[in-house]
Amino acid sequence: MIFVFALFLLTLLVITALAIVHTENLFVAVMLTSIFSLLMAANFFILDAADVALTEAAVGAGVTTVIFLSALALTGEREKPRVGGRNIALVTVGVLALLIIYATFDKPRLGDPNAPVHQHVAPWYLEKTPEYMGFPNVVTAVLSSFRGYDTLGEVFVVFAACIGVLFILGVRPPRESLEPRDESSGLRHHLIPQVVGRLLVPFIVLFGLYVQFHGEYGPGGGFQAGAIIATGVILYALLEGEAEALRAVPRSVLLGMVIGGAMLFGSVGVVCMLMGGAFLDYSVLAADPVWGQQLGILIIEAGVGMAVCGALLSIFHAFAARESLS
Amino acid sequence: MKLLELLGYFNYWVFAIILTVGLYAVIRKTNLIKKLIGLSIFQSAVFLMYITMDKVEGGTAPIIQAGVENQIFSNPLPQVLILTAIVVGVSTLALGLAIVVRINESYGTIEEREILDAD
Amino acid sequence: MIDIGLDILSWILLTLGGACVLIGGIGGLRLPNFYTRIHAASLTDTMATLLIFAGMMLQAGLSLPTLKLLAIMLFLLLTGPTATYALANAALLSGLKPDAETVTDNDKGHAG
Amino acid sequence: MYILVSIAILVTMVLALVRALLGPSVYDRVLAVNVFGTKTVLLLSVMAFLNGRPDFLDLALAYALINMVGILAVLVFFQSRSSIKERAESD
Repeated sequence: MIFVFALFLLTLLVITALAIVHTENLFVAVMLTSIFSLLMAANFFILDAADVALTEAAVGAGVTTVIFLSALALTGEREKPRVGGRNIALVTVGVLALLIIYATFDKPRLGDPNAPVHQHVAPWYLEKTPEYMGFPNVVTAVLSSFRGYDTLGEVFVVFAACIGVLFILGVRPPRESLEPRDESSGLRHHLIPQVVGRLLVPFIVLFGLYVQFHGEYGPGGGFQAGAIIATGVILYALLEGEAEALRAVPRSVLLGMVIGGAMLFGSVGVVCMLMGGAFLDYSVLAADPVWGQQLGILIIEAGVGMAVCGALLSIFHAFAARESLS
Repeated sequence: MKLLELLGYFNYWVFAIILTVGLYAVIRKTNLIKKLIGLSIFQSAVFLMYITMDKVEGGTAPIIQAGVENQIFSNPLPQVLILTAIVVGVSTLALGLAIVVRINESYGTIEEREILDAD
Repeated sequence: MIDIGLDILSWILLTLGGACVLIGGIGGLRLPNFYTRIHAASLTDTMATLLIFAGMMLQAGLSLPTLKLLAIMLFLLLTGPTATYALANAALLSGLKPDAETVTDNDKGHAG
Repeated sequence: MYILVSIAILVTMVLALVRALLGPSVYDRVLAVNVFGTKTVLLLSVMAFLNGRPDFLDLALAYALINMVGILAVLVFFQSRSSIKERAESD
């Protein structure tokens, strides 16, 4: 039965994607993108990827929409139609789609237990996680320990992207004549969203912390937690105005979180080397290897959470600051 | 039976269609933000393909339940790759949007044609 | 005996909830203008949330999932009407008149 | 029984999607997104029970908490746009 639901949701996904490309109003496209993200999360959930669905939920529902809307506010939302060239593009894309669909017939069918993906390292991960780590979430184990190098790399990509945004949007705009707009008060005049939103902010942050520290036992981990906490602070910024949010969590703290998180991750690896193990081999961190693994994973997940939260918030503030200038 | 076997490929077809829809937006639309939206659709298609590969029939998410014997778990590895890719995706998207915003400040437009004309 | 009674009760609640969801969806699609649509969508949302979550809580019994369900229900009941209010308010302030037949993207309602 | 509810929710998702595609005003689309978000929360909760793993309710909880942020962001967007307009008109 769930299989039928999946077919249904996937069809909706295709319709939404077509509509996003078809519409000429960018605001509408952004709204449809958030529907697309919701559908994507539901699909991930049906395909047994609870952690991924949680990530999509944490990122897609809040942060993506907010960043897109900030960019739209800074540019414009009408897209100019383009004349000509349509048929060539359609033919190219159509041929490519048919080629890919033809190629998929060589792939193993959905859910085939004998597919090559399931034969290689995955059974080993599933078997060894309880023994080596002593906790049930295999995804977290693979993420932070078995494939820790990957995650370290990804954290540094987030770090680099954040630095890039800060560099690009950090320079003053060319038209200096405009005064900074009087401190935009957010939604201060809307009493009901204000009250309910204020009530929600602590719960969102609390839930983020739960996801952070419960990640070894249920779906969750540093990436999701960072995004959720960032969303909580963004909600605060929307309600009280951006300046107020910066007063609560200043830029320096955010930058410190980005840098500190990435450094924390790296330094755990170095400490592992100093204590006689390999880079990011946490077993040596404590007398009992299982405890060592758990300690290492706890620390690096905290590092990931800090880095992601700091990076997303820095990006948000960079866009928002631009908005109040232009 | 034959039909059901074919439907086992449905996820991949959806992947193909979404991928090419995203690609169409990237190559055909001249608005830079629309291009970025297309790029993120393209990216989502890739996510969908990876997650499709992780599914095992009769399986459940790879979080081992205490006291339940002989459970089948889906593959954790693609999930790890995509989980990080989603967060990286949104930060790189922000980078792209930042560049678009700067282009708009310098050229006063985000239409590819007009930018090329202005140069 | 009590188990069967609870089961039947939760089924009734779930079915009613499903019906509410459906009615809201149809109303959101079929009604003529924005304010009637927001009316249909938000009221049924609240009712459906209550019914469906109550039904699921009866099925789950006293456990951690029930607590989570309760939390989800409370947050939905808080945020749903708030979002609706905020949206309707924004539409009204931007000059979308309640008696207007329809307003398209390019009309005044859009310009805000 | 969960299946019946899921089907109702899925059908409503389609109706909301149709509303999002038809518009006609932007507010209708935002409303559709909101309805879609609520329906996703319901669907995920029901699905967690249908799958027999109610420990995955975290996901629905995340959506229940975060969904409003998107809608409020849209409001701030409208608000800032209209204030820009006012300033442009008063100049």
